Amino acid sequence: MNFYPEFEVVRNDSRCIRCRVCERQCANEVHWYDADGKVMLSDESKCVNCQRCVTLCPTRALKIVKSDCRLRENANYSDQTIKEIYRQAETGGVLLSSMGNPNPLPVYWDKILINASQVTNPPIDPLREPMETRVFLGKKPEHITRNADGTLNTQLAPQLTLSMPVMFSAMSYGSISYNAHASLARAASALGICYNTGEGGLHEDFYKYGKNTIVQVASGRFGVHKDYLEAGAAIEIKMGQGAKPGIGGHLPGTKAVGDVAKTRMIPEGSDAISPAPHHDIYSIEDLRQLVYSLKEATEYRLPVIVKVAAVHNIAAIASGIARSGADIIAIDGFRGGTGAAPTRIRDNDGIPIEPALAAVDKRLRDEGIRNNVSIVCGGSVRSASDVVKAIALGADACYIATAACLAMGCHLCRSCHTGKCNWGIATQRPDLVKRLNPDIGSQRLINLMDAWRHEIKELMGGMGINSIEALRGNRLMLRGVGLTEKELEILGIAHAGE
Amino acid sequence: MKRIYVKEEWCLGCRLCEYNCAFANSGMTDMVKALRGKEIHPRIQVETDADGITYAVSCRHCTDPICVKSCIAGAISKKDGVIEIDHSKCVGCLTCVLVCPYGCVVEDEGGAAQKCELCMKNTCGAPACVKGCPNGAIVYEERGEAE
Amino acid sequence: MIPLEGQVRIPSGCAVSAMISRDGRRMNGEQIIQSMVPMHDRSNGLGGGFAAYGIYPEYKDFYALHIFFNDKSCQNECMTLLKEYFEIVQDEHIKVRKIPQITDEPIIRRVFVSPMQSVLRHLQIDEKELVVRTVNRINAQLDGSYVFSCGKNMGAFKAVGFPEDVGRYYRLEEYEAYCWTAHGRYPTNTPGWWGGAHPFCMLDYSIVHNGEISSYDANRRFIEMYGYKCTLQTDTEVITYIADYLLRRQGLTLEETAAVIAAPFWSTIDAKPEAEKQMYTYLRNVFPSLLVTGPFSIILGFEGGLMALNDRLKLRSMVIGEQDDMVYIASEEAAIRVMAPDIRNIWSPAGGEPVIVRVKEGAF
Amino acid sequence: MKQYVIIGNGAAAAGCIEGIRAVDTAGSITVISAEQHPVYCRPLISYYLQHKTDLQRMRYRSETFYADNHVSVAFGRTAIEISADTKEITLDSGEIIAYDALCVCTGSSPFVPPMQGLETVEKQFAFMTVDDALAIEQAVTPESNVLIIGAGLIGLKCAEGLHGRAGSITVCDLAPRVLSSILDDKCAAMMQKHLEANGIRFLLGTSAKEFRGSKAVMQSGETVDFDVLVLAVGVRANTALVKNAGGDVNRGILTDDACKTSLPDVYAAGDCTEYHDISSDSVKVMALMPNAYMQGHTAGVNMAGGAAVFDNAIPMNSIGFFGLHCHTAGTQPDGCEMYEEADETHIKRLFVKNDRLTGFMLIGHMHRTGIYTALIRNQTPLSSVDFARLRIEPQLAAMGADYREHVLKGAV
Repeated sequence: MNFYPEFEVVRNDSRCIRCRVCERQCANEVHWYDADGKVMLSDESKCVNCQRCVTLCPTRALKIVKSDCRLRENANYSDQTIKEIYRQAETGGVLLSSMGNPNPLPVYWDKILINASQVTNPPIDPLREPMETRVFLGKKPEHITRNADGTLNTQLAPQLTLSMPVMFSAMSYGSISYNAHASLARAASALGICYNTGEGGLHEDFYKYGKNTIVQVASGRFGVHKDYLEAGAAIEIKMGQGAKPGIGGHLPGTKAVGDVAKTRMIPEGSDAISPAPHHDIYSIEDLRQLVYSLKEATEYRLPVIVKVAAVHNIAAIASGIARSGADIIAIDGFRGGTGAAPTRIRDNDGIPIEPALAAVDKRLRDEGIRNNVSIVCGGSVRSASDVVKAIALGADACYIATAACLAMGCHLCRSCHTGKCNWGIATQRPDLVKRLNPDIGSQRLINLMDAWRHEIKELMGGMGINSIEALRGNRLMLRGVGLTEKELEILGIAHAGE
Repeated sequence: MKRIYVKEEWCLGCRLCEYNCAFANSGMTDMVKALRGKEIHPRIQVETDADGITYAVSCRHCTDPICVKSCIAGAISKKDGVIEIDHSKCVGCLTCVLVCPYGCVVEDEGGAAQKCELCMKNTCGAPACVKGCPNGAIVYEERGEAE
Repeated sequence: MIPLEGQVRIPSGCAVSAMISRDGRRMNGEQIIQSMVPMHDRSNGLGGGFAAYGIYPEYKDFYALHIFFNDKSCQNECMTLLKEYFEIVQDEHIKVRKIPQITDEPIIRRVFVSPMQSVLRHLQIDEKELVVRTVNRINAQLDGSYVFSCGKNMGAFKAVGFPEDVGRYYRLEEYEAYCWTAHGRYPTNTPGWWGGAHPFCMLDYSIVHNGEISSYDANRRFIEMYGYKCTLQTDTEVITYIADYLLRRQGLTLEETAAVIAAPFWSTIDAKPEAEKQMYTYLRNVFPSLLVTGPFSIILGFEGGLMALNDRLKLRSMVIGEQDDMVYIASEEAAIRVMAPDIRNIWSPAGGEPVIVRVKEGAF
Repeated sequence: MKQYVIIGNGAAAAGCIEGIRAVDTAGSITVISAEQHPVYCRPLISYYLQHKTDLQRMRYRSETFYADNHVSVAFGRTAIEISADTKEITLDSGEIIAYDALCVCTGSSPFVPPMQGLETVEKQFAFMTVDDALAIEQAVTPESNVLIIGAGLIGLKCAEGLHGRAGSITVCDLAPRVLSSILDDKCAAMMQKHLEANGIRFLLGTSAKEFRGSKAVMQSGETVDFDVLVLAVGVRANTALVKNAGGDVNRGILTDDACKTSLPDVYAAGDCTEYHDISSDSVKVMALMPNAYMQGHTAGVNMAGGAAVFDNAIPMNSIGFFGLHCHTAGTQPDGCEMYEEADETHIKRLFVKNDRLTGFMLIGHMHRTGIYTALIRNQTPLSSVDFARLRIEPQLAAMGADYREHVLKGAV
């Protein structure tokens, strides 16, 4: 069935200088130059609204707008719902999507407000006073011990030291490009934080960033070997992902090219399918075995992170993980991104990160084991204020990936699964990959994190807090607006005005 | 001295540099007015090699510039390392085009010679090609001098 | 309806003062009362109090519980509970002087107790832990009973009113202590409650505090994992528990405790010699949730000494005076000049720099 | 302190001054200038007539050039003798100037073949100097009929310069085509056509046999009426000074790669010299501006004790008429292969022999031709570059990645 395209290319011919940059930059081949009529023409049916042409058009002669040619209005059967049914009726296939859940579900961050000091205690000016954002992730001892001479025994379980409580979340080499990985690795290294390999192994060029690398072990075990495990600063066992809880991953063979296949240790061109469960983990005690297997393999030098999707009984799951020997729990909310996921799962599975985080933090405190593990939360942390709210709810640090992709140029067109990312991020096509210059990509990531760090400091200063640890779990600094009693109770915060 | 260098691994061949150059040296404040409906005469050229690798070429500001030695009008000179053309003196003989081994002196709209002068004579402040390159493939930096 | 203390977080401004004899000389309460007079405007009449060390030499082996009861039935309920775990050595009224400035008084009792050995064996805990648990239980669960002091050979005296009036009320000129601390309160979120006045005590630790800490909920939620209940929702309370947790439960030294509560900045730590750097880094890494931020000046009293500590940025005033064997600490120099008019050696400690004063060994 | 003397005041002399000063800032420099004008390049005189430049802008160097370089110029003086033994020169004024190093930049003079009745022509001019141009400008009126003898570079540039100033312009040449020294038949035909389209009349394969006042009788028998005659048949190198001093001279003063003559400490540069053309591997007079400067500069550096060589000279010309440009360089040797591309508006002829580009002729499309010139000058083996691409369009892309890296990633 033929539809009118979802987007329209609006070209202001009186501004177009026929430089043809749009034509050269569109991997979807939307634009072309007609030499006879000396005009630029376009095929809008191919347009994904990635805005590459709009961004590069030097005379702002282009815009992409949403087509207003819609099916008859129906609050129940939306245009999209109907078209999805058509598509499935035509193909018989599962619908695929990319990036995070775009639906208008509640964003609790936006219903939480942050405190500031007035009169009874002073705000602190981060431009004049030290303002600290360093955090350590890892297990803390229950009791201190002393050496024979009475000094403190400062030996600790392995810790991850971060200059600020934000890390780049897992995105595999394969799902994203070499240059995207290079940008993340270089930025993490310059910033003193970590990035995460995802389940794609670690390209040999990036071993040098090991101190700032979290190496992931997921259900497909792609790219996992001893050197890989030992290369990083921490090992993450991925049990689940917020965008697609309960299912594994799938890298199409078309993306498993060259170094991608080599790094994953799979034949070139073969689909890399990660199973839904780890086939050696069918229960919590199995997880404990894997945690300790990895610790054994790396001589207990590295903290182990267990990453789970935020699902209904997340608090109990986290409690189990905290007792499994894991040093850090990463919780991924349902708005988290992905390079490809079945649409129905992305849009309907899992729960938001905010209540999940609040519930986990509370549960671990109720059980008196909050100090046994650190909590990292992800799944749509979009700004410095989201970070501050997450820390105040109880997180030790946040994972960001969509925001990192945006910093590298992503325009959230949600077409990663096509492999034709015009911004050089979610693609393996060499001509597209080179569009992301890691000099620029890493600098933009650094800029973003610098900006967030400044904002975090400003927000902390406003609260009269000058070190991030005094913010962690400090829920008195938060108030809810427009939330029900139940929501406030789960978030553990008071309503504005209370 | 600072020169323009290309990093071909990052050149996308989009040719924005050519258009930015043409606009920067048009003396106009609006790109559409400056370039619409016109053939551009940029001072920087994007080349494509047999493997599809692209990169932009502009005046190298040679240590021993043959264009300066060849100009019959004495219109080309080197000042603080920058090779520039005095357009009031240029008679359009194009000897410089004939001698530049890198093909970096080109004819302008009016038949006179023009070349990259690092945007020092226009209102850009910094080379427009560098500023406008979307991928950092053209840089303006110090890399030491030739022997 | 205005919420009562314990139902809501209560920030407050304040005045603090302290005096201690390093020789262990015992002094009556006259001077410490007087020291609060020039700082009158730092309080608002909603709370004042004192802690005195070395006042019960004849009962020094017993825990001296100072308790407020709303009424007789509360008292009975509480005493019944106490008797399950402790021998009651002495149970008496705390003598007070009726003055018009102090009204609405509860029943105020002093009970010297000794833990029953059989109970300790049964619960497999030491006697201090038993005292702590019992006091926490009374304060959290027994409505109308409130233990506001529970150390040995020391005691707190506090009430709703201005501190100088509170001192008169409790007849402090009749007590002799080698160390006195005092507090005048300026709360902004309470009608005033006797139990909410300072000092706040746990065992022989007493805290007087001036400030409003911004880390409160981070501190509270952490410390509550370890059996403490922050019933009053005051800074003083949580700081006292932190001190108890770090000093008694974790066995940190006073200096180490100060390095947790008012940790040096990373820039300072990173510039230190390796061994110190490791120690400070370790403490910040292991006890991050016990870092106290926001303005505070606190005086922690304990058996045989005290420690004064400012927040890391020194957002609250605090001055120290030294003369002969005496050390004076106060929010304002004027207070010290009342206690020691001729004093010369007066200085302000840096933010986060603990000032620890110990009475000579054997002198208390 | 060394004493440098330069005979002549053209581009070669300017190059010599700048060459000396690049090495020696102290020595004294004396320039003997026959003309009363500060240094300018001769080809500019046609642009002067076209109003594309003026006397002020024509100056090859700034007004302070001589002062800045501490050069004393004897304007209006000519050298009449070089004494190589005593290292002195004698001026027409009788003054004797000693030198430690001498550079002869005497240039060339118009060559006028014997023509009957030439003395009857009232208004006859050469077209070599500013003074010639000024005189022609005075003589020509909008009604003037101009006859130019010689369809070479000078004659045609003069024709272009006078276009619009004169009533008619006729150019004749004994050669059967225009620009016969640099263009082949096909290229010349295109140029000629373009010139004719702009109103220039040609009489080719014939020349004036006899002049009768304002009438020229051609060898073909045709007569041409004219008011102004310009003689642009050819030039001869001014070699007499060196020859008389005992130096080796052929059609020009013979110089080596260091621009040295056979006389001790005597150098020569510019149109007066004869030197090695690497494109044809022969020694010849190449009266070309870029080479003149480079010779002068080389001579200057060597005179001052430096070490410079000019060992990659080739003939080359950039010339255009009425907007149609023409670039030529190198030679078209016997037995060469020719790559040709041509249409209505342009011609490209590339000459290849022994894996080298030896020369080219381009008309109409001048984009980046320097890349071809460099191939000739550097004698680049064509097997080392992608000549299939290069011949279509001059580009660094076809020169190999190493060369490109060398050129674009560092200073050259």
